[in-house]
Amino acid sequence: MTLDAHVRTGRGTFEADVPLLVQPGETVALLGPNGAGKTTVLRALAGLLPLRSGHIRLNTTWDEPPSTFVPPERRAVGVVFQDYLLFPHMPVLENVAFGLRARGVNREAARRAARAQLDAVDLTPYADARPRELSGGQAQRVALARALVTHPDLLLLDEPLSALDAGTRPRVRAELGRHLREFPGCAVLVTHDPLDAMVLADRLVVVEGGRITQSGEPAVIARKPATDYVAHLVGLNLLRGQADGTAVALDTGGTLIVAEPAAGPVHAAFPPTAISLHPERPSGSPRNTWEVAVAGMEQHAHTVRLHLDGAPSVVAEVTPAVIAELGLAPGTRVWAALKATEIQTYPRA
Amino acid sequence: MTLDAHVRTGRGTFEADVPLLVQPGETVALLGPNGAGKTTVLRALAGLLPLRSGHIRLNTTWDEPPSTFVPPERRAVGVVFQDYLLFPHMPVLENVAFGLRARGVNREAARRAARAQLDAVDLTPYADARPRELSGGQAQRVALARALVTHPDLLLLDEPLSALDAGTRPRVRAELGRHLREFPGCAVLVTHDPLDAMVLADRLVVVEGGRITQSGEPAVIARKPATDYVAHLVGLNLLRGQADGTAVALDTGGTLIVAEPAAGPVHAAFPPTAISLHPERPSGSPRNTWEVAVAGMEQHAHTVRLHLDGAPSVVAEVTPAVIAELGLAPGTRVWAALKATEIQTYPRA
Amino acid sequence: MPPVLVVPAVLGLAFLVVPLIGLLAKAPWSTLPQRLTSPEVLDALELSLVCATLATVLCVLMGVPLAWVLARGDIPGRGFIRALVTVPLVLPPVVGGAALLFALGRRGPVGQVLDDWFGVSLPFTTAGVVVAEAFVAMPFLVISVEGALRAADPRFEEAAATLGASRWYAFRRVTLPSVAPGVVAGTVLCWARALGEFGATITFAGNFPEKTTTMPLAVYLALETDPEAAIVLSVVLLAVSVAVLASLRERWIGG
Amino acid sequence: MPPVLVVPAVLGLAFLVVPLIGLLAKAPWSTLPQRLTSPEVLDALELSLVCATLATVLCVLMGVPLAWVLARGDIPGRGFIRALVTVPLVLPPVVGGAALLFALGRRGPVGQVLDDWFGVSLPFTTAGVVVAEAFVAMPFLVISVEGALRAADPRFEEAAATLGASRWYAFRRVTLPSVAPGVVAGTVLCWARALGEFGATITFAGNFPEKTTTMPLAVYLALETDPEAAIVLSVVLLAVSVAVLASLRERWIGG
Amino acid sequence: STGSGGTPTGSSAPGTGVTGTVTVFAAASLTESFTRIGKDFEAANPGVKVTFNFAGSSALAQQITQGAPVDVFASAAPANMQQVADAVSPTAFARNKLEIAVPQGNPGKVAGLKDFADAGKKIALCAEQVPCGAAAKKVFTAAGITAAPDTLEQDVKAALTKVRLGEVDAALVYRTDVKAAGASVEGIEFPEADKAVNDYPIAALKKAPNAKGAKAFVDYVLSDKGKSVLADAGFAAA
Ligand SMILES: Nc1ncnc2c1ncn2[C@@H]1O[C@H](COP(=O)(O)OP(=O)(O)OP(=O)(O)O)[C@@H](O)[C@H]1O
Ligand SMILES: Nc1ncnc2c1ncn2[C@@H]1O[C@H](COP(=O)(O)OP(=O)(O)OP(=O)(O)O)[C@@H](O)[C@H]1O
Ligand code: MOO
Ligand SMILES: [Mg+2]
Ligand SMILES: [Mg+2]
Repeated sequence: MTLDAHVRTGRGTFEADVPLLVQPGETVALLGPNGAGKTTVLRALAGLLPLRSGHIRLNTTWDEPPSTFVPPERRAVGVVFQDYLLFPHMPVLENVAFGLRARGVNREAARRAARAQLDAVDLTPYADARPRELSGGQAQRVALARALVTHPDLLLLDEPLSALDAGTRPRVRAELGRHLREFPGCAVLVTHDPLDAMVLADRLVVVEGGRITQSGEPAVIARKPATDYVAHLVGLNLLRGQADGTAVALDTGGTLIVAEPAAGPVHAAFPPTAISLHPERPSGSPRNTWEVAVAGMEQHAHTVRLHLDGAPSVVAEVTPAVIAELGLAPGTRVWAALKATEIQTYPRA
Repeated sequence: MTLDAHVRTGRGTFEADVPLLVQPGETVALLGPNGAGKTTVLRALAGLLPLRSGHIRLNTTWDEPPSTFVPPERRAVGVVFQDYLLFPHMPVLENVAFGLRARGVNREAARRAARAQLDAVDLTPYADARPRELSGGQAQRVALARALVTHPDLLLLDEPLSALDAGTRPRVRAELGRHLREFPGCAVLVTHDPLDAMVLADRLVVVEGGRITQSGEPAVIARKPATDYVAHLVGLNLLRGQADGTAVALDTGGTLIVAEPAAGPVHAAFPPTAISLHPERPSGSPRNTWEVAVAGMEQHAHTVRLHLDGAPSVVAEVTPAVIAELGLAPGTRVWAALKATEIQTYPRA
Repeated sequence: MPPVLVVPAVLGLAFLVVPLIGLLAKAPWSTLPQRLTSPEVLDALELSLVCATLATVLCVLMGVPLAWVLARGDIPGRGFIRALVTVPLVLPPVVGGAALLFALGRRGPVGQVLDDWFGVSLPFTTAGVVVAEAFVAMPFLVISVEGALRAADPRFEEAAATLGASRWYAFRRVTLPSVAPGVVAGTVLCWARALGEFGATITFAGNFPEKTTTMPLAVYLALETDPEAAIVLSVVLLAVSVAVLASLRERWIGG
Repeated sequence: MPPVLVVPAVLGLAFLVVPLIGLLAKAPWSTLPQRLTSPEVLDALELSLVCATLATVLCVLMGVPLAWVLARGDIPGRGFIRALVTVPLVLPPVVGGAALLFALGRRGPVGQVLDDWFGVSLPFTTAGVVVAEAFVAMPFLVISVEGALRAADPRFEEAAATLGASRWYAFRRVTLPSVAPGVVAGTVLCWARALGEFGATITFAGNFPEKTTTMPLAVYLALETDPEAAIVLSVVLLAVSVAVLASLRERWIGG
Repeated sequence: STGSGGTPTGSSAPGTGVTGTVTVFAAASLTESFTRIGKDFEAANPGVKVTFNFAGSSALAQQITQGAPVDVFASAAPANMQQVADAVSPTAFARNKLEIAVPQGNPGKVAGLKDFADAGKKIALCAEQVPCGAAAKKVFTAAGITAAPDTLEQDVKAALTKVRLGEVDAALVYRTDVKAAGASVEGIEFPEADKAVNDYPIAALKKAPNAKGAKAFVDYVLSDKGKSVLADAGFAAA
């Protein structure tokens, strides 16, 4: 059930040429500036835009011009559209149940499943509302529920969380994350939010101007962003570990103290700017201090990115002045400090 | 040209009761969870949803049931809708020129102004495209240009930046900020992004369940969030100052070193988690260290918010463990440290 | 509301309504009740309503799919097919009736097949009335439904397809409800046209009381002999159709 | 494409086309060329095209605003007004023509006013043909445009209003273009119906060559004595209307 | 054989042996008179039912040509009868002649046929293609008048309607029509009318499903009882 695609297609004068390989159970995040072609790729995968050349295979061949083209309804896909596209004349519950009904599930069972899914996005009270009676954020959550309820082989999510408020977003993100981890298919997620990308996806693919400019695991990309756009976008440290209360034992060694207690496998994320560097072990509020060695330095516009080896290895962002003051050079050993409150944790598989 | 409104209206079973006073030149950000009534309030102000009671006045009375109701086309408003609502059958340039043409500006002048506005949102090459040929983010920028081009007395922006990518967003945000500062009317901005809110708005109004739960200047709200939702949402320190290179002389005293050089009046923003506290002046990377006195403490779920008096006065967020270790209590004097790279600066008026 | 729209709208309404008032003014109101209850009138009225409704059902069953194929299908010569569909509109109804006789009459190629194989003979039967009315009325349905389909956003059908809906399922559950107002409008046009149909009916189905004499035929005959009666019959036809349309449409559209 | 849609669509198309083929089969093709070039045929054809087009223009000017008021206006008794608009559809055309005479004829109240004030007399004139055709055809336009307007998303009009567009400006620049397919469909229906109109025309405007004898009138009279000539005339009418519709519609809709 | 050939549908009338349904296609101008004759015929032949199809003579002729199952055809003009190949010895059963019809009070001050040449008057005639128009043409030829009509109507009733409504000052219609129109129309007789007398032929059809019934009905129309009904309607005897 691997998605093996080489999307070569276009709309108008725009052309996309994006190879994609998504393993079963894997989630790939597609990132890129406006108009980069992310939605175009998703439409091609869904079967809404035929390829010009290349191929899309998942179990069988879905699209391979000129011989094969499987229409969308015979691809096991679920799509969350950027503008939701809820059916305006159906109540919310019917919208969510639609995919099941279309696949022949009986009305009662479909409604039951739809209700459960609505519950997961906190919209149970809106089951009987019409889409035009929903707020923007509510509509987006319905669209998400509608795509998830059929458990498709390939999930395509076009900015599924963009309209959600800051309070709802972590909850829905966690629910989406749980869903993505549990389900055995492939998922492709378009997002502008680096945190969504890093937390939800196993791998990032950065698209610019219809071409892939970088791809890889979030941590790897964050450490070696190929372009300024990527650096800006994925400038997060993302570590895996096992939480036990406020202590997270990291898979790569070391322990982080975090503010919110958790249990079990988690992601711990913090921006490179959160790491401060000290010549000696600092005292004071930072709960986490550990010794690191400078492994590499990159000059950016006004800042310097430091790759620091230690337990854990992290990326830090500092001003050039710091480099001079602390005399940093590859190999220099310094103390890293990181406040517990700077670290966000998210449950993982 | 003050907007004096008391919006009492509803849609279906939902009821909103939101008093709003916006001074000329002022921008108010409306924040709140999904379904809180933000769009509802904007629709009432635009004249798309009549009041049930209350009033809306700007220069003259716009709505005051049962006597007065000025229809939308005779209110000098500009609206960016949450789902853009670009006219599908018109090219982008015509969409942007529409408001001017509707107000009787001749075709040539309208096109010229529209072209300039398109330029400001980086979409000049798309002037002749149809809306359905745009990506989501491009469409949103066109919607923004369309609303701004008429220089209305009242600007209503419903999440105008939500679909923009991380690279475009700061540029468009800065352009929007410049526009908002320059124009003499009132602006109401709905957003889920605290940074947009803090940087673009002079005042925040938090709406929950159709009622205002808190309102005030960003810095004040950030210091005293009334609810957990607000605390989570607006947990930013926002300071004003004059930048000269990487040094920002703060209006309230003190100086901050920042990473990106700037000149003139700026906002400097950083999260409370970025402040670390030390018993003695810390050495190391943090470019900014200054002495503060604990003025107050608030226990939140897993963290403690500290109000710190000093130059500048700031809010810090630390774990409860820090309180014990540093023996913090109201009046305690400690050293605050803040990395230059943690501070984001935005130009101001 | 802008006068530039309201003034022509009022003019338009007046243009349609003034002749009706003229008609009502000429109606012999005093003798109306007894004329109304005459069995011929009731028979003709019943026949008209039944046939128009059956014809409309026929048109909806065939016309809506045809409209969909024209609007969405990627078929060659679509413009020509669409124009063909419009033809029965342009055909003077009497000629349309003659054409039906040529094709479906006892001597027509299709009529002979129907007769030989199924023993069905359409001319001069109530079924023939339904066929004649459907022939004349179907283009109205097809063309207005196609117009509505073309104005509808096809992206909802795309969304349905990604949810696993076959084109037929998407058509039933998504497309059709979203163009409901257009379908209702087309159905109303179709029904009304069928109800008022005269020329094709009298030519193809003849004018047999209780079997094929619909209201318009009765009106025509009455015009020959008793113009006042013709006016009464017309007024009855109008009243019934206004009542049916006014009560049904708001309900359909409200749904 | 799903057979459940294609099969009825094909049936529907066959139902409309088979009688036309029957008609074509009966046409006296050998004598067709000389009949075609006869001045009477050309006169009638020209008159038909001119009158149908003028009637359509009249209908569009009054009918589109009327449709808009019905679809968007917040007026009491809308259901009733809408049903009134449908009435001329149901009226047998001959009765419609009589109703026009009652109102606009020499002795009709409006007709007298027109005569006394403006010296205008409609019966037996080409203008009368246009009026009769417009009366019969306008409901088709109104109802299908209203259907399209109801299916259109009113939020675009809201957006236009917030941009300072008066309802009229928004109507012209936003509403109308967005329902263009529906308006085109309605216009086609209206034009075709006007082109094929017989009963109301002959009753209200009479039948005089070069002035009021449109093609359907010529066809009807030819049927009485020379059915082959009637078929020829019908075929000409059909060919011209198919040509006009096929060429224009794709262009309008493509626009 | 009286009554012995009865069909299951009903008993037969004594003397005629007629049973079942008789289908009559009759010109629209015969609607009233034939409806009455039909009732009388049914009364005289219990168990027999007469069904009428009233329409324009030419439409009827065409329907018969296309194979309509019909027993009797009564046309308003011999020409239409001739179109029907299998009519069995058509017989004229009534005749009609033209009369000038003017609106009540004669507002156009029409005195006679010569006023039809006055372009200042509004005049309606039947189109030449229909029987009353053909008759009018004969009349004008006989009188040496070039008529100046404003409209050529599709049938005689349409011409009469124009008179009734006062839309025209005069029209040439049948005597029966003037009679049926009652008070709203005044008739003016004129001598040339005799030059164009219109015969109404009736015939049973060769393939009549009910041949006996067809013959009986034709006979009844030609009988005195039939003639008196027709005379009441204003027809002259053939
Ligand atoms: N129907 C169309 N016809 C022509 N060009 C199109 C069409 N749709 C999209 N485009 C163009 O294709 C390019 C890629 O669009 P796409 O929607 O894939 O971008 P995206 O990466 O999803 O951007 P966003 O983040 O803004 O949604 C854009 O430049 C857009 O203008
Ligand atoms: N047409 C309607 N009929 C009935 N209820 C409605 C209608 N429109 C909105 N509502 C309800 O009103 C409430 C407020 O909606 P509103 O759109 O104002 O929320 P919002 O604050 O803009 O949310 P979001 O951030 O998700 O856009 C919601 O609960 C919504 O379900
Ligand atoms: O009785 Mo006719 O056949 O209408 O002239
Ligand atoms: Mg996109
Ligand atoms: Mg909203």
